[in-house]
Amino acid sequence: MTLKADKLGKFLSDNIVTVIFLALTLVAIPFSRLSGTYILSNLIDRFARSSFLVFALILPIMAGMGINFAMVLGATAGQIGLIFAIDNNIMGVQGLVYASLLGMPISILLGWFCGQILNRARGREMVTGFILGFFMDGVYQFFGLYVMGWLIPIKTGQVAQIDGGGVRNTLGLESVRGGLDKIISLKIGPFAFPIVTFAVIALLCVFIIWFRKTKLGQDMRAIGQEQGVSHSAGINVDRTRILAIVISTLLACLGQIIYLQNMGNMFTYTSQRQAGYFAAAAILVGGATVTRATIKNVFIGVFLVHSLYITMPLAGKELFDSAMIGQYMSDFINFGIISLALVLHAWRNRRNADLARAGLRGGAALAAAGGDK
Amino acid sequence: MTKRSMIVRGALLALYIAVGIWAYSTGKGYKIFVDNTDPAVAGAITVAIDGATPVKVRLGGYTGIMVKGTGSHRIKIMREGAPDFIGEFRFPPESTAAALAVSGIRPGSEIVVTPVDPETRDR
Amino acid sequence: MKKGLSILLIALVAMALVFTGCQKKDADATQAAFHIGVVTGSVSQSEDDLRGAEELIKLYGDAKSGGMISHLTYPDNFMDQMDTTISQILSFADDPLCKAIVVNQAVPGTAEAFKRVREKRPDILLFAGEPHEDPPVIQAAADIAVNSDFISRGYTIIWAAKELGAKTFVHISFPRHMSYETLGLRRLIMEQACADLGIKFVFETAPDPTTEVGVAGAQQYILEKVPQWVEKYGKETAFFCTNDAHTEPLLKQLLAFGGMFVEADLPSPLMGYPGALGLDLTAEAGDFTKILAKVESAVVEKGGAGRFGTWAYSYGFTVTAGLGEYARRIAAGEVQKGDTAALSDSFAMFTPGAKWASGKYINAITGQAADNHLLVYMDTYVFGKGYLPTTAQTIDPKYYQIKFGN
Amino acid sequence: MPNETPLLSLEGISKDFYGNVVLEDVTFSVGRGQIVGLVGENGAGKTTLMRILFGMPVIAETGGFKGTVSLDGKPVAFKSPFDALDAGIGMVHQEFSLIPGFTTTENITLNRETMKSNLACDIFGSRMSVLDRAAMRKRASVAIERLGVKLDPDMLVSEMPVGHKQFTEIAREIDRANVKLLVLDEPTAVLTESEAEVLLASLRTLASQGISIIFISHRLHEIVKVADRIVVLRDGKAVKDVPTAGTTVHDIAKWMVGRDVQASVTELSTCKENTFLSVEHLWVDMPGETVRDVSFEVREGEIFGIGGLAGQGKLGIANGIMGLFPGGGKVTVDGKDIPLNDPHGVLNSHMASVSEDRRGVGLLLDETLEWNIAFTAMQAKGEYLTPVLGGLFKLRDEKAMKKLAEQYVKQLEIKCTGTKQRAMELSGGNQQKICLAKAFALNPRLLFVSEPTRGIDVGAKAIVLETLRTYNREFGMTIVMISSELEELRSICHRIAIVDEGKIAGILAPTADIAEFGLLMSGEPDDKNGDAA
Repeated sequence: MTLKADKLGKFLSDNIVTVIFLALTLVAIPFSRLSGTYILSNLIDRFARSSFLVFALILPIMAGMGINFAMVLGATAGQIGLIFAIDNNIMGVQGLVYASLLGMPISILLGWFCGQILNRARGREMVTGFILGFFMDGVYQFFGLYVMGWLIPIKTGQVAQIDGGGVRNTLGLESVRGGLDKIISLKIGPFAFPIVTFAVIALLCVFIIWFRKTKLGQDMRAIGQEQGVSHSAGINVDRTRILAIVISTLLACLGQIIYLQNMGNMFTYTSQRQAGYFAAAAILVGGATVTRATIKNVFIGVFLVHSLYITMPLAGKELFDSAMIGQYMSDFINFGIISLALVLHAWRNRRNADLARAGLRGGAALAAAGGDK
Repeated sequence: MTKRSMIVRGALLALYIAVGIWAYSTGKGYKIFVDNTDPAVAGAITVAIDGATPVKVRLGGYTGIMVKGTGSHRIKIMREGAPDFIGEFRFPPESTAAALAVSGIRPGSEIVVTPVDPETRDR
Repeated sequence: MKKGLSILLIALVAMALVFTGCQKKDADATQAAFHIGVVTGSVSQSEDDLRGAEELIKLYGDAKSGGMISHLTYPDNFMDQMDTTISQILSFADDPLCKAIVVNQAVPGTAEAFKRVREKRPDILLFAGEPHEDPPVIQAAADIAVNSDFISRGYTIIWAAKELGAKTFVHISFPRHMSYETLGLRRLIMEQACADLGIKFVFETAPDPTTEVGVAGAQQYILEKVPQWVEKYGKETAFFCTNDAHTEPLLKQLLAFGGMFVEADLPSPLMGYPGALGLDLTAEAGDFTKILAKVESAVVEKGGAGRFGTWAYSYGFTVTAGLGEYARRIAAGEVQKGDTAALSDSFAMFTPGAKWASGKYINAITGQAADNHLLVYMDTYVFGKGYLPTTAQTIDPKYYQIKFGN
Repeated sequence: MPNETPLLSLEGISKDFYGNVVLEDVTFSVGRGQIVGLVGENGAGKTTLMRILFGMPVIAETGGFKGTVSLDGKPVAFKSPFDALDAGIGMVHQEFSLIPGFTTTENITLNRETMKSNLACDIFGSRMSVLDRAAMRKRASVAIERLGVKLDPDMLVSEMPVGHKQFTEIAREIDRANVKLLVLDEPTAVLTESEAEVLLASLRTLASQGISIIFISHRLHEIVKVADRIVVLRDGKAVKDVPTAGTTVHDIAKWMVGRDVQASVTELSTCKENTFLSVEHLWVDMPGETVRDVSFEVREGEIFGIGGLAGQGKLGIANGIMGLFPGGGKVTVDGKDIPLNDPHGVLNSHMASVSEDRRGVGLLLDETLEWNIAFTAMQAKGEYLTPVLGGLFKLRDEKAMKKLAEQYVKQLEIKCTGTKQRAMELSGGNQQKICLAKAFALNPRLLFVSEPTRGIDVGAKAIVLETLRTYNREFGMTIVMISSELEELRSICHRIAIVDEGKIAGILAPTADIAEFGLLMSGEPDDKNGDAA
């Protein structure tokens, strides 16, 4: 009996973020008064939109670098690719392929740069990545507002600012909108399944499963657990960490392109910022920790976070009679969950240290037991 | 680096470039300005190119529609009280925009597409 | 264990979905014939827009309790959360009774949301107030988009200034604003109108409050500069600024040192005046007739009669309420979609005493007019004098031909 | 065997770190299939010797070494540990270098995995190969078999008993294709006795397969049991190099600790009979100095010494009682229970401590001597503070602080330019005196002193020890002194406890035979347990 309770307790404490989120969602769904079909069809759409981005976080977590907030760099690369695709007026799926081909080398370069920095900031990867994201904002704005337009001429009026200097604040992605989603869109009842997007996501899952089996994947797992040991075993720790970040950045680049083709609209200078927060929230809600993440975490996380995003504003309106409060609640939950997960991570580390310490108590525990009898 | 891996890497690079060229050449968008200035027909027409969402063109006006790639395109013209017209046309090579005058279209005849400068028309 | 969690999770959510599906039907019993979805900013983002929605609820009832209006807000940081904006708007499409959606202001994401609504429910009317997205984008998505008429007002503000007796017109702005199509073009029109009406046009630069100077620094600059400007250009000078933060210190100094003010960039009795006059309007919140009366008496007291103007009603408030009313009239079959006179009429319903006029949006580059993009403006109210017949003026078409930028 | 070329020979190895001689002309050799036991106290030079053998970069960075290392008769000079591994020398560390979330197999084959190549390798290099888990498992099984132990190749290291971890490490070394020599550094330190037995047996098995082993341990009976030859290092010299046959544990212990200098036993104060400090079942989680289960009693007015090798937990005892590291158990001072894990509460119990980490914990390096001396008293007891505005807040009483500092500067002969000098500008010995002054300023009845003479010169050492003695004699202060220097303890303490593996191995009188201390430090079962004083 106690064993069972213990097990449940451990299960709950290990999955507390997921459980809290599930509970919130279950409360929010009936209050939102939204129909099941609406929520589901929206979920399908959002799933296709954002799960690729979340996958970008798996490898750095595996390599012990925590949540890669610097994936914003990859998203930026994807947006640069898209800017060129729009400016050159490449339409449909070809436009997306074109954007990817341009974005990938940029993201590899940025990822390599980011990896170098993170290697110099060991143990503080997450906050460094965060700051790198802000830094990248500046570089990207310089690129978008100065380099584009003055050094690289913009061809299309739709891309250029009115005064000709740089890229517009908002970029309509009409020509590539749904470029991937709508190649084959399977209609089942009220639901539309973007088959090709799902296929791409499935392919990525297969890649990640395969990658875990490779030597590089094994090395990442090793350095993720014990950098010192891996180093003394001859694994090039620095290089492996850089590779993890490079792949993550590359995936973020592709993920952002998939995301934006679904959104159909791009805020040239701010869209990339959201990528990091959302992906982090999703993977943490899915039950990942900053040291462990699986494909399953991604799926559960995307599913739950979006369920809440869809229902919370309306549920808030229903509960507090104010649409604003629901809106604030989603914001609050979004960032709250990241904080909670990070705090829990620290707490878990301490608990594990406590457990390990319990093993030292040999004599004292015996004495205590003896005293009881 | 072994010879084999050099070949494979070379092939990959070639593929990369080839895909880029493919995306550029088949994905490049061109603008077709559909003019509805047919004195014989009074009223608006609805035009759909390559199965895209139909667009309404009012009488005396024109609408710009994006098409993907040069090559041949299908056009469907619908107007009230008349049978739908379905035809094909080729986009004039080496131009970025072209005008298609609905007035010139008669069943069976070739569709006339003339290159134009996009800057003088609606973007 | 893990697998169990996933299955449990999915099962629970599925149950919840089924549950809501059932509940839905019970709630429909006492509904109005149709619903209008209204999306505005929150109180902190744009209060007037939200008050307009509350006015509609007051008139037609909340859909939750059997009325007609269901109101939602878009996120405060809408630039970062386009996702949420889209799903807020899209959620109305889930309501089978929904016949129209009004979004004011149509923040980025509105066009995309409208496209998605249209894919699901082509029967829903989609109205966008004060769109942030590029005109061609929102024109393609919305049934009607409404902007404040920056082109016509380029002429009417100058006209009104002349009516007030101004000899000089000072336009205060900064480069960032001047790069915006709407603001930059209006300046060119104003310059032209000044030349035509015999008024001297002056452009003065003030700091951009979004730079490191900050709002406080920008306002300080205005406070210090206005007395000098009044001295330089004389008291028969009308001032105009493009930035909201500049408005309050400008009004304050003009009331103290002389000078004129036709109307603000986003005119409302609440724009600048309460702060400049130190008025407490909590008792009058939401009632524009009372607000106007209180502001008017304060302006007259300071000697500003006949020299200071505004729009008597909030633009944001009227657009939300007016578009809602217009949507209701169309959905109820009272008027036809595309009847611009009915639109002006709907707007005027919320602004007793003032008339509205609308023109079509004209593409600045091609000169083509858009059928479904309307630019609206209303009569200017001059404190101590009453309404000017602004909307009755005919505007020379040449002003619409002025082009901006390259 | 003696006629063949030895597998490894070390000749005339000398090494100094900036003039501080650590190894002096060490010469010995290891034959094929031979097990050599290497023993010595902490600081005897074992670690440095192994670093030289493995070509650790730190050696080259500090000026290299003298002498030659030859493998198979040929002189070698490894530039990095990886060179040594390539040459067939494997090292098994005291701390496990294993990946906890990996299985036995994954750890044994770590970074030497069997791989299957694929197309991706041609593009991105060999690291894209897929691991051949079946082949890896087979290799691991072979290595385990060679060791002659039972290990589950699929078990996660984090779930293994410690013994299995140790075997996994050894298996990893012998999985190397050309392994000739294994160096095992304290492999049995964390093992239970029965696990250690199995390990020793498997070492013999490996030796019979022709693998040479250097076995470093302070468990002398294990050395005697398993080694063919024994090399004893003391103070950087190889003092003995003898075959095991005919050597007893007692002999080795004597060689290991015995120094030429005779401890100068001075006259001790007489202490009272009542128990002043009693510690029961204390455990302390101090990294590197874990205390597992320690019980002892100290009488009032006694100087109680605690000695033992580094890392065995002697430092953890003081830090645990003072509440600086998490711990548990029962501690009473003068009949009153002391709250653990509460550094502030402890200071109110007439106790003070002088930390071994002088520069880190002990001193406020940037502050004046006055500040440093008065600081703890001020924080803990609110002394040297004058209430202002009816006690609303308090100001430092600078005058009283200066007076206090001047008193101790004089008393302890602290060499400084004045009481306003900053602590960091003093020499190590004088800093140590400041630490003592700081503790004395609390007027404690019980004082813990950890490593009071570490890193200070001989003169300062004498003054520090004399100060302790004086305070003990004249104020009846009870002192618990923790030190790695056995002579020092023997010269000042009434009784000396030796800590081994987080437990008290035994308590001896300072006059006891030096070999007995050595035996206790080596964790040898001792029949003379109990109070010898």
